[in-house]
Amino acid sequence: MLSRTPLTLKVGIVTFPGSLDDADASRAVARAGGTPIPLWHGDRDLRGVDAVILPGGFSYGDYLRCGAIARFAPVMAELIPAANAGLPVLGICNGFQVLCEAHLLPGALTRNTGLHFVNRDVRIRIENNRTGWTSGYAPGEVITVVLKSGVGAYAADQQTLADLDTSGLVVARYADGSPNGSAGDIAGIAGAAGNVVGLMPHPEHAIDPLTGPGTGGLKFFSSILTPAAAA
Amino acid sequence: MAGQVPPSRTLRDVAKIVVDVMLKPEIHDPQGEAIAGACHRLGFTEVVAVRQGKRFEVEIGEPGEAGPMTIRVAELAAELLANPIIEEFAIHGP
Amino acid sequence: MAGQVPPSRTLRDVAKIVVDVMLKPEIHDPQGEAIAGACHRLGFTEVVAVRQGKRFEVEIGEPGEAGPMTIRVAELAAELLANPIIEEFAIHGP
Amino acid sequence: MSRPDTVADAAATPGLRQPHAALGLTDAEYASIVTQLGRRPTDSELAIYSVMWSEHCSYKSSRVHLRQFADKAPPTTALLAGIGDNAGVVDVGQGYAVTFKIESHNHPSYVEPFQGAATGVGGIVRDILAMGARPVAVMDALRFGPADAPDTRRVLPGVVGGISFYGNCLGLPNIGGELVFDPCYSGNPLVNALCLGVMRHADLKLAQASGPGNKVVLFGSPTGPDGIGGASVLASASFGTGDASGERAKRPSVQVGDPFMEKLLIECCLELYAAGVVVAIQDLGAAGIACATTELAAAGQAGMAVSLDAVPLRDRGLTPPEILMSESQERMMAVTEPADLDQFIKICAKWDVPATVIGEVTPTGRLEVSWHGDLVVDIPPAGAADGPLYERPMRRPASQDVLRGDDPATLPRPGTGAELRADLLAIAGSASGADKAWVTEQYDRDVRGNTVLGTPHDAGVLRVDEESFLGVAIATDGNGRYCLLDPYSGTQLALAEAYRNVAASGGRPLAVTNCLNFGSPEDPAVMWQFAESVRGLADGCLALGIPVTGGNVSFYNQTGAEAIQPTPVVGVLGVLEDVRKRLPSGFGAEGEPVVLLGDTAGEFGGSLWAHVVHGHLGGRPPAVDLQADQRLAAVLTAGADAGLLAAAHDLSDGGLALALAECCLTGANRAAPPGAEGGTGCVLTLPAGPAAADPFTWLFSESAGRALAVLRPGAEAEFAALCAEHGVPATALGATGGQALEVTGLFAIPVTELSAVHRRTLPALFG
Ligand SMILES: Nc1ncnc2c1ncn2[C@@H]1O[C@H](COP(=O)(O)OP(=O)(O)O)[C@@H](O)[C@H]1O
Ligand SMILES: [Mg+2]
Repeated sequence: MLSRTPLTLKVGIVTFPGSLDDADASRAVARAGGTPIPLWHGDRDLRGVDAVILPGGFSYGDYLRCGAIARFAPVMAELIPAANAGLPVLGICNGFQVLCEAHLLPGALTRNTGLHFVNRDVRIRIENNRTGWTSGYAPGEVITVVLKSGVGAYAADQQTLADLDTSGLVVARYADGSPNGSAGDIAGIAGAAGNVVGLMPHPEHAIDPLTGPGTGGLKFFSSILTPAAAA
Repeated sequence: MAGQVPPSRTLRDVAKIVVDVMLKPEIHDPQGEAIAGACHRLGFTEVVAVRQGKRFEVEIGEPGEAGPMTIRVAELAAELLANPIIEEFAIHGP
Repeated sequence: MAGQVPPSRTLRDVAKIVVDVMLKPEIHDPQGEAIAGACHRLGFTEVVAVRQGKRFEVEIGEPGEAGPMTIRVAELAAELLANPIIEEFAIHGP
Repeated sequence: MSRPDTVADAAATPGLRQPHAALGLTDAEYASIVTQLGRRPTDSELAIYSVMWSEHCSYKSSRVHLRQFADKAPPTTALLAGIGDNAGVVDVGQGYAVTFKIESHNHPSYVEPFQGAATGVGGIVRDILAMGARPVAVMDALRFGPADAPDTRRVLPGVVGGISFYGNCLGLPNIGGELVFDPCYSGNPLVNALCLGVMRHADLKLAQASGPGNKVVLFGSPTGPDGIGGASVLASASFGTGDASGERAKRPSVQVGDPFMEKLLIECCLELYAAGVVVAIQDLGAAGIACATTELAAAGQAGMAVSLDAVPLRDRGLTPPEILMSESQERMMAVTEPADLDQFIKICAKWDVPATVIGEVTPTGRLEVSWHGDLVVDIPPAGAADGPLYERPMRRPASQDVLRGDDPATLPRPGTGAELRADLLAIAGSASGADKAWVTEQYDRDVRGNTVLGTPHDAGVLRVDEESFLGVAIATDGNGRYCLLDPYSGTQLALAEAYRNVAASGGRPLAVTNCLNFGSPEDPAVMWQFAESVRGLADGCLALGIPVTGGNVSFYNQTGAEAIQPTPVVGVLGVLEDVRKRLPSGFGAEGEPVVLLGDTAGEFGGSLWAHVVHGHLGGRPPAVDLQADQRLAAVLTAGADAGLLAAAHDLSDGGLALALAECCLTGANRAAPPGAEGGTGCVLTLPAGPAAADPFTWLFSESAGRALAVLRPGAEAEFAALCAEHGVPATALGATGGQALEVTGLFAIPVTELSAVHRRTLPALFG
C-alpha cells in the first residue's frame, strides 16, 4: 500500500539585513506544522514557497524610515508581483512597515504617541477572520500577543480609514485601546484582495506559555496551512 | 556597505542639495507636540506649535547640466527620502 | 517657507521660524551613510554622500520686535532642539 | 600634511621633548618606555603606550587587588576561559558554554547620555562576540542622581533611550538590570551594561595572534576621528601650533553608535566562525587598533606587521597616531590563514561588512606599523600590553567610625498599622523602590523567543536549548549604601543578593562577573574601599564556591573631590537543567501558601526604609552569612526541581514589605500581567516571635539570606521537611488570594492602590 506523505506547506521567511524576529517566525511556522524556508533579501528568488512572512526587526537599521530601504531589496522585486497575484504575505511589525512602504498595504506606520519604544503584552481582537492568516480565529476572538515597537501607530487619511472599515479590511484592533496612538486602534490590516496582511504586534511571540503570554498567536501560522487559505 | 568611504574630494564638481521632509499638516506629529510642551515647561511660553521633520544634505556629482541633477534629486526624494502617504518634501540648492 | 504668515498685528500674529539641526561634520552619521548606500543600490550612483539632520518648524508668537524673537529661538535651539555636544544648528525666518 | 614621526626620526632625535604628561603618562612611566625601547618613542608609539597604560586598559591601580580572584578561586571545572580573556566562559552542560561580562560606560553617558549608553551596549556585545559566542541577551545596571533633579531628567531618558535604541536594534532581549537613585550619583551616573552569549564548547575563540604569514583583517565600520581626544593633543603638540591645533581640538570625543552595522558584524562573525576561517579575533573597543594589535600580538607571543595605509578611513586627514587611537565603533580585527582569506572576505561581503587586510603575523616578536612606507611603530607588544603596576596608598577614613556609629536604632519607627501602611507605600512609591516599567518597557524583552523570565522577576531566565530545555539564569545587584558603611560586607551582600536572585528563579549559581565603580584611586580612602570590596568579593566567591570569571573596573567616578558611594555591581550566572521548572517572582493562583525563609533580625543600617523615610544613612549593613545563603539556595533550587514551589522572591532593599508588594504586582508569567491594575493579593499574619521581632522589624528589616517561597497547595509538609533537612528557618505567613495585601490586624492595601502608588512614580517624573 502506498503511504501518502502529507505535503507540508512551505512558508518563506525573508531575512533583510537587520531582521531580528526571523528565527521566531520560523519557529512559529514549524510549531504550527509548516515548513519554514529562509529567503535572503539579496536573492530575486522566492524558492517556490506557498506563503511569505516578512518578520520583525530593524531592516537596514530602520534608518531613514522603517521599512523604506528594505522595500527596494532584490527579493521584494519578486515578492511584490507575487503578492499582487495572490501569494499570501504576512508582515509583522517591521514587515508591516515594509508592506506599507512597498504600497502593498495602504497607509503608513508612524511614531508612537508616547515617543518611546513600547514592549508590552496587549490584547487584540480579530476583526476579520476571512484572510488566509486569520481563518482559524473566531470572529471577534480576543488574543494576547506581544507589542514591541517604537513606530507602531497606524496612520492613513480619512478616506482610507473609512474604506478599510467599510470593506472589513481591518484585521485586528487593540482590545483595550491603542497603546501607541494607532488610528482607530488598528493593530493590523489586509490589502483589498485579502492575501496581504500587516500586523504590528507579534503573534510569533505568543505560541508558547513558557516564552510568551500564551498560545494566542499560533493560529496566524496554522490558518495559512489549511488548503483553502493557501489556494 | 557601499558609499561609506567617499571618493576623493579633490574633484570640485560635487554639489550639495538640501531636501526638507515634513509630515503632512494633517498627520499627527507627537514629537513636535512633545517639543512644544517642553518649550512651555522651559519658559518659552510664546511657542505656539512645533513640527519636526527631516533635513537631508545630499552631496551629488554633476552628471550634466543643473537641470537633470535637480530632477534626479526630486526623483530620489519622491522615491526614497519621503513617504508621499504621510510626508511632503521641498528641495533647495545647489 | 518663510513669510507665509502676514505681518499684521492681529490675534494671528504668529511667525514660523525654521531651525535646522545637523550633526557636526566630524561626527559619524551612520544613518546618512546607510541612505547613501541605498541610493547607490537604487541606481542613484551620482550620490556621493548623504547626511541626515532634523528640521523644526517653530510657530512662535511675537512678544515685541523681531530681534528678541530670533534670540529667543536661538536660545531654544541651543537649549532644547540641538545637542551642542554633537550637533550644530541654523535658524531661518521669519 | 606633516610628515609623521618615524622610528628613524626617533633614533635621530633622542632629546626631542614629547607631550607625555598631556597624554596622562607620568615622568616615571615615560622613562620606562624609553628604557623598553632603548630610544624615545615615536608619537605613534607614545599614543599606543598612553592608551595601553591608561587606567582603563592596564588596570594599573587595581591589578594587585584583582589577583585575589585567581588566588582565592574556588576549585571548579566549569571554567573554559577566565580572567584575562575578553570574557569568562562557563560550561553549562550538554556541550554548551555561556560567556558573560559587565562593563561600565559611565563617563561617556554623562557627557552624551544617548550615544554614551548606546555605545556602552555595543562595546560589551563585541566583547562577547569575540569569544566565539552568539550574544543572546543584555542587562543594564543604572544609577542616577535624585530622580527629581533636573540633570537626572536630562541624563536618564537619554541613557535609557540609548540602551533601548542599540539593544533593540541588535535584536538582543533585555532581561534585567537595576535602577537606583541617590544624590551621590549626581554628575556621575553609572551605566553598566552586561551581555550574555552562548556557544558550543568547540566554538571558543581566543584573542591570540599566531602563525607567521597569517593575515590580519580589519572589518566593520571605517575608521573616523571618534574618541581620539588624547591623540589630538599629541598631534597638535608634535606637529606644531596655530591652525593645526585649533583644528585638532575639534576632534569629537563622542562616539556615535551604529547598531545596524553591529548586527551585521554579529551575523558576519558567526558565519566566519562556522566556516572555520578565524584563527584569532579581537573586538576594537577603547583605544581601537592600537589596543587590538598590541593585545593580539602579545597574547599570541608573536609579532605583527601592519600598514596603516590599508585602514579604510572616514576622514582622510587622520594622522597615524589618530588612526591607532580612534575609537570608532563597530569594528573587529581577526587573524586568518592566507588560504582562507578569500572565503573570509566573501562572507564579509555577503553581510555588507567592509573588510580589509591591514597586515600579517610575523615571527619577529615586534609590533611594526608603517605609514607611507615609513616605520612609525616598532615595539615589543608584551611590554606595551602589560603596563605598570601600582600599589596605591590606602587608608580607612576616620569618617568611617562616625558613619558606623550613627545607628538607625535611634530613628522614630512606625508603630500602628496605619503608620506601617504609610511607610510601606512610601517605599513602594519611592523612586528606587518603584516599578521600573517606564524604563523596561522601552526594551525588547522577547526577541529571539527564548526569554522565560525577564523584568520584573528576580533573575532573567533564558532557554538555551529548545529540545532539552537547558537554560541559564542571571541577575545583577549592588548596593552603594551598604558598601559605604562597610565595603567588605557590602560587596558580599551584593554577591549574596545576586546569588539568591538566581536561586529564587530556580537556577543553580555557577559563576560571577563584576563591575567595580569607585572614585579616584589616587584618594587613599577610595583605594581602601576598593581593596576591601575586592577582598570581600574574592572571599565571598570562595565561600559560595563560584569563581569570578571576569569584570571591569571603573575609577574616577566622582564630582570634584566627592566620590560616589563605592558601587560594585555583581552579576551571578546560574544554570537550569529544565527551564520549565523556573520560578517566577509573583503571586499567580489564589490559595498558595506563603512562607518566609531565613532569619529576621532588626537590621536597618543602609536600609531603604531609613533612606526613604528619614533620609538617613549610617550604622552597620546587615550581617552576612554566606553559609546560610548557600543553604537557602539549596532549598530553593531543590524545591523548584521537586515541583514544590509555585514562585519565589528574594528579600533585599525594602525588606519583607516591599517584597510582598512586588509579589502582589508581578504575575506568574515571564512578564507583569497585562493592564496596569493586574495583581493578586495575599492574607498574612506576622508571627509573634522571636522576641526581637515586632511588626516593624518583620516588615522593614533588611536581614540578608531571606526569601519568600510560594508553595504549591499540598506541598507544605514536603517543603517543611526540605527546609528542616537543610537547616533553613521557615515561617508560614499565610496564603495568596484576594484583592489586597493584607497583614492581619495591621493593615490591608488594595492591590489597585498598591499598583497605582508603585507604578505612577517614574511616569510622573519622566513622562
Ligand atoms: N535598568 C533596568 N533594566 C532592565 N531591568 C531592570 C532595570 N532595573 C530594574 N530592572 C528589573 O526590575 C526588576 C526589579 O528590580 P529590583 O527592584 O532591583 O529587584 P531586586 O531588588 O528584587 O533585585 C528586576 O527584574 C530587575 O531585573
Ligand atoms: Mg536587586
